[in-house]
Amino acid sequence: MTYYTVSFYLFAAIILLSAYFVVTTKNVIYAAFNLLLTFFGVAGFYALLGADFIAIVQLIVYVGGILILLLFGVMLTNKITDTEIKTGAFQVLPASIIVGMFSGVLIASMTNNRWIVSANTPVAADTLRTIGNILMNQYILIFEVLGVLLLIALIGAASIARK
Amino acid sequence: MQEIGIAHFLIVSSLLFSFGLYGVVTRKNAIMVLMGLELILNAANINFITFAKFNGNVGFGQVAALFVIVLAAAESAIALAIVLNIYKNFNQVNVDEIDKLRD
Amino acid sequence: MIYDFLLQLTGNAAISSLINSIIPLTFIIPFALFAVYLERKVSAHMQDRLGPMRVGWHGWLQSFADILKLLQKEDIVTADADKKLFNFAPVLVFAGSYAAFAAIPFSSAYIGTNLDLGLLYIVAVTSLVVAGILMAGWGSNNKYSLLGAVRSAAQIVSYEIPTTLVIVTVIVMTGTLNLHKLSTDQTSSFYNWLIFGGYAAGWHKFALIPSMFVGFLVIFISTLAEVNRTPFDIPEAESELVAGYHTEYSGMKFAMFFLAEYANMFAVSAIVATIFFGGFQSPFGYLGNTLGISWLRPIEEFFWFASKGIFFVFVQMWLRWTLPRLRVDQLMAMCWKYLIPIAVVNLIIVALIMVL
Amino acid sequence: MNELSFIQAALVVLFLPLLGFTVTILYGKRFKWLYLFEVAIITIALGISIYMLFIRLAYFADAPPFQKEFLWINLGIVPLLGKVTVELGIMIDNITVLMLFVVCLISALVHYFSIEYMKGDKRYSRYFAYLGIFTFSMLGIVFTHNLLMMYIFWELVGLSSYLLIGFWYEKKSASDASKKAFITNRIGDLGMLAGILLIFSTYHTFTFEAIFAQIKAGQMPLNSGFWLTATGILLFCGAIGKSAQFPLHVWLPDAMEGPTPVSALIHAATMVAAGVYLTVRIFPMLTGDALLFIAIIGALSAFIPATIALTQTDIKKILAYSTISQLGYMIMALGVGAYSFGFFHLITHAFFKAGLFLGSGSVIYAMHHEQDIRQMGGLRKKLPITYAAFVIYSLAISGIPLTSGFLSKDGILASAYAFGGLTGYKIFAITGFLVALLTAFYMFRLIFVTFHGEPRNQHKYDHAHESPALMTVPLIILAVLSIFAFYTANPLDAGKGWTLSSWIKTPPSVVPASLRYEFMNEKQPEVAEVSKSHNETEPVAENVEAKKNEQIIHSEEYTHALHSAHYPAMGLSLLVAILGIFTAYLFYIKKVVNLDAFVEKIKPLYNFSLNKWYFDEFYNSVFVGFVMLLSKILNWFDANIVDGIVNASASVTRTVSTFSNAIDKYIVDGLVNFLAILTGMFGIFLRKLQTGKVQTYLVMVIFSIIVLIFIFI
Repeated sequence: MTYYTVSFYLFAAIILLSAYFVVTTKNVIYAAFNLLLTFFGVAGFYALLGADFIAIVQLIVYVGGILILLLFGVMLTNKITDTEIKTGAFQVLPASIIVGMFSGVLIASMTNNRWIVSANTPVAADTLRTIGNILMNQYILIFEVLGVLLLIALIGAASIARK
Repeated sequence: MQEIGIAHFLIVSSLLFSFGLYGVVTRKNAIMVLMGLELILNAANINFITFAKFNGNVGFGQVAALFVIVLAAAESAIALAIVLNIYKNFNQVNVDEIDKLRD
Repeated sequence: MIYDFLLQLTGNAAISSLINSIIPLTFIIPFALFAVYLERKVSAHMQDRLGPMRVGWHGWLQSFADILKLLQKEDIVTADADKKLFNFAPVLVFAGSYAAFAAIPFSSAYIGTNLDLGLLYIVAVTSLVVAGILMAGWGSNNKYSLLGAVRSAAQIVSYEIPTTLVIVTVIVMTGTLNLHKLSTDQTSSFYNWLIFGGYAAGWHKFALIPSMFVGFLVIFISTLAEVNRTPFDIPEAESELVAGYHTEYSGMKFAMFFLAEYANMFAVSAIVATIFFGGFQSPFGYLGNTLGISWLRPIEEFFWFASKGIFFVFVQMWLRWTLPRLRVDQLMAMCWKYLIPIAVVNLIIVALIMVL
Repeated sequence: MNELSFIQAALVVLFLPLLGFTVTILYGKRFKWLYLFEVAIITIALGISIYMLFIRLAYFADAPPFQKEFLWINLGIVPLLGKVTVELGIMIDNITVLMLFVVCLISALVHYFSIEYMKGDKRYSRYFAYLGIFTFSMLGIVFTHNLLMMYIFWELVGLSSYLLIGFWYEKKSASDASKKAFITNRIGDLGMLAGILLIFSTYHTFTFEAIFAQIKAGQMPLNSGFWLTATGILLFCGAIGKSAQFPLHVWLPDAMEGPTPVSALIHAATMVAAGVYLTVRIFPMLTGDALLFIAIIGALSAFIPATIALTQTDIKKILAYSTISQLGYMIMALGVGAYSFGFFHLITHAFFKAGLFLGSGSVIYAMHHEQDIRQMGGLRKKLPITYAAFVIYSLAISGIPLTSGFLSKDGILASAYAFGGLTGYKIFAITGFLVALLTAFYMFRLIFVTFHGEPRNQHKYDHAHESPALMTVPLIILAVLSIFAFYTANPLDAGKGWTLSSWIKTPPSVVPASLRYEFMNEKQPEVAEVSKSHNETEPVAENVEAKKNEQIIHSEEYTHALHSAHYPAMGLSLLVAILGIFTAYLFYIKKVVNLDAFVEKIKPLYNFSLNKWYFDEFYNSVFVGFVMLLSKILNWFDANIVDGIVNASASVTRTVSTFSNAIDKYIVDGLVNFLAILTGMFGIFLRKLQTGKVQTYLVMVIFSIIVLIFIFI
């Protein structure tokens, strides 16, 4: 049992438990902070998978950006004096059955499939440089389009929220 | 205990995906639905990174994951703006009660 | 490296990692005590008073007395507070600040983790502080706390952008995000510090000096805002919000916020010092080198590092008692209308110089 | 100055007033002094127009018209028509420059006059802006070389006239008058539009030259001479409206509600002359029958208003009727073929009638806006300059020698006389002399009542005073222009004396020989000679061509008749003019007859004249009454017959529907209800699935995916 294995199971537990709480807890704020844990765990996974840059981006964007946005959303759509910020769920039974079946199918397909695994998994040396080269060469168009999209989304969000 | 392989990560991502789906399908609060969506996106990202790692082609999977993260940021910004607007108009964000068009 | 030394000593990676990770704490706590004392003395002398004079010579034991008082205090949790969040928030905030210290090189012999993406890592873990602050604000169930928290979050998220832009400028220039490498590269003398154009050769060095100076100003101002210090202390503006997000806290939890604040102050100072002022490097030669005593050199380095950090902490205090507080709109305007454009232009200029 | 610079100068003159209008209307309210900008612009335009007049007449008098076309619309190849392009263009010939000079001069004088006359009006600068747009539109008519552009500017002129008549729109009478003028003009313009459309559908062009060339080549609308005549008359309808000819003359007297300088500019000198100008432009394409029609209209318009003017008491109304009468004169002149005299009279009349109106404006100004001549009297002592100018104008309009009016009027009378001799239509000559008599009488009635005798309203008389220089100077200029010296060296030889007649030559008619008056035909042998010489050598042919151009205008016969008619006509007209003046003198100065008793004696005639031949009442009762009657009949028709049919069909429908209702209710409805219940049951079932919540649908989607996975794997 190596550190790697321990870390994997630790992060997997964090991810799954917190994700479970996210989707089942009635308190929106708890859900949001559980989501923080989930993101953290996923970042840990990335680190385990040798994607340190993506892990940090995950922290910066998800924790520092999206989660804060979500928290803002929660705080702005619930009255501060109102301690009852719980929220319900509906169609729980059919949803659990069907999602359960779906996840069964998914896991079955994931495990039964013979994935072609490259024999020599290269050590991720200087991934940042690799990603930068790919972004600036093969995916330059997508990169720029994404930039424009992000700009449009920001302007749109600002204008929608201002109204 | 066997060595951690590709299947381990994929199973975790599948479960994460299912949780996300469950959240999207069952939650009433629009923000909770959004959280479910983020879970789904994270599950997808885990898959990207996993395949990138085990396929030996590290860069491309990570770039794809990067794109997904950027898109998720844009998506959540827009979605939250819409939710705020809805809250302004309806004074609540429960997706099952915002049915003004139906009336 | 101390870690290697520990590994040799204990023979167990887990234990040595643990000890390795505790080391910054042994610096932070004394530093916080000293900084509280310093803050009170600086403010007192700026206002032409003496400050604490009772406990010890010139009141130098005052901080210890404060700690004792805080420890003795009753831990009050208000009735309507969300107890889980309320209790967890200070931990998260302190964890966030503390995590940043993992990537800061105190001396050539000690760095928590020699991360390749050290600078970005620090930016990333700072987000945890934001989450903690929001948690505290919401958990207190107090409108002042919530307002302070929301303001703080908005402020920190906004000012992360100019910070990151300046960091990108540094990447463009040096090609590394590793703080340890950054420090070791600025070796030998102060004219190799990045603020003086770094270790580039030829005319590049002189062309870069103005840009570096601008970059230093931008990152100093924006990190100042990120740690909610005056003139950017709107989240805890006493005259408006009582004490912002930690209004409801008392006792040890309050102490943790306090600790986190001072840790943050030192962290950002250390980052600024590391990026632009050579980190742990001495501005001139080392006594250890001259005398041929190899173990003296890391100690000297630590001395220089601590001096630079404390100097910038002193500058922060100086500013606190010099400048009035900004309004919220001025704060945002400062960030979006001035710092970001300046940082972007600066980035472009540096990139051009580096390409030429 | 060459042709190109002429065109450029013309464009400058054309668009300067538009610039003045735009600037003044936009900023006039903010900058009170901007009316001076408009005045300056019209002065510049006047300067350029004088320059153009002299250059053209001195150096290019015999040159062909200068023309320049600008492509406006290119429709490409149109089915059935071929390539269609619409051009705007400018044509400058001798007529154009003369008319340009007249328009610019009178417009400028009216501008100066108005500075003083309109002082203190609350829409002062807007008034000048309107003057600017009017000048622009009028110049557009003057410069145009095609019918379409003429029509556009024609309507613009109508618009500016409408604006200026209704300038004091707070007065109900003013706004009514402006509407009346506008609508009456539209009736004439409708005819003109029909004529233009006829022409375009036949010739596919609007340009005068091209139309004339095609007519000359033998092409005619609908391939018949009748329609050529009709086209001419329809185009002339525009002139009837704009020049206030019988029977559309009723708007002009009412138009006197506008400011007096406007009356001088628009309703006396320039705009109403546009009709004459149009007739002049289309003269070559008018057939003999059309000319006869025009002559009849002209004669009626000359006679009827002259009789009305005898009894009017409003100073401006008298002048208005006089204007109609004089315009009728011009139209009649054109109708009898006196092309150059008609145009000559247009110019001379423009000067002295503008003068008369400005003079009356001066009087009205002096009398504090009193227009009734019965309130005046003895004003010659108070207004010496105005009085002197007024007398000169009146002499001119009466056709007394040494004035410009004598020259032009006698030319017209002589032509009418000759025309009568040649064709047998002596009525035009008789009408002409009669109108000359009446004109002299009513003009001097006006003078004697206004300026002589005892003041009838002492209070107003005491306050009367001579107008300031800005108003009297234009009067003096116009008075000077009403003297013979500018037009001829020999004041008594009306027939040949006019210097201008060497510049204004009757254009050759393009109408087929069979449709013209005989006396207008060129001599057949000459044409034969041309064709013969054409076969021989080129230079000779050119020579003959040039010669032919000189002699083309009228036959020998006509020239002879005209020559022999001059002296009798001159004598006779002089006689009637003096007779008219003398009668007026007897009536109003010597008072040899008791006026009231005399009026009492001819009461019916007097009332007939005083009430303007009951034209307004006639139009009211006939047209309005006809419409009322028609609507009454239609109403009855609607109420009884249409409604009856509708009601009958309704009752039939009701009976049928009672039956059909029963069938519907029990058989059809039973089926439908059954279906509805069935559908409803389905709906109740399906509604459960259709929740309107995206999440439910998502569940269904996932479910379907699972099902699909199980099916396919």
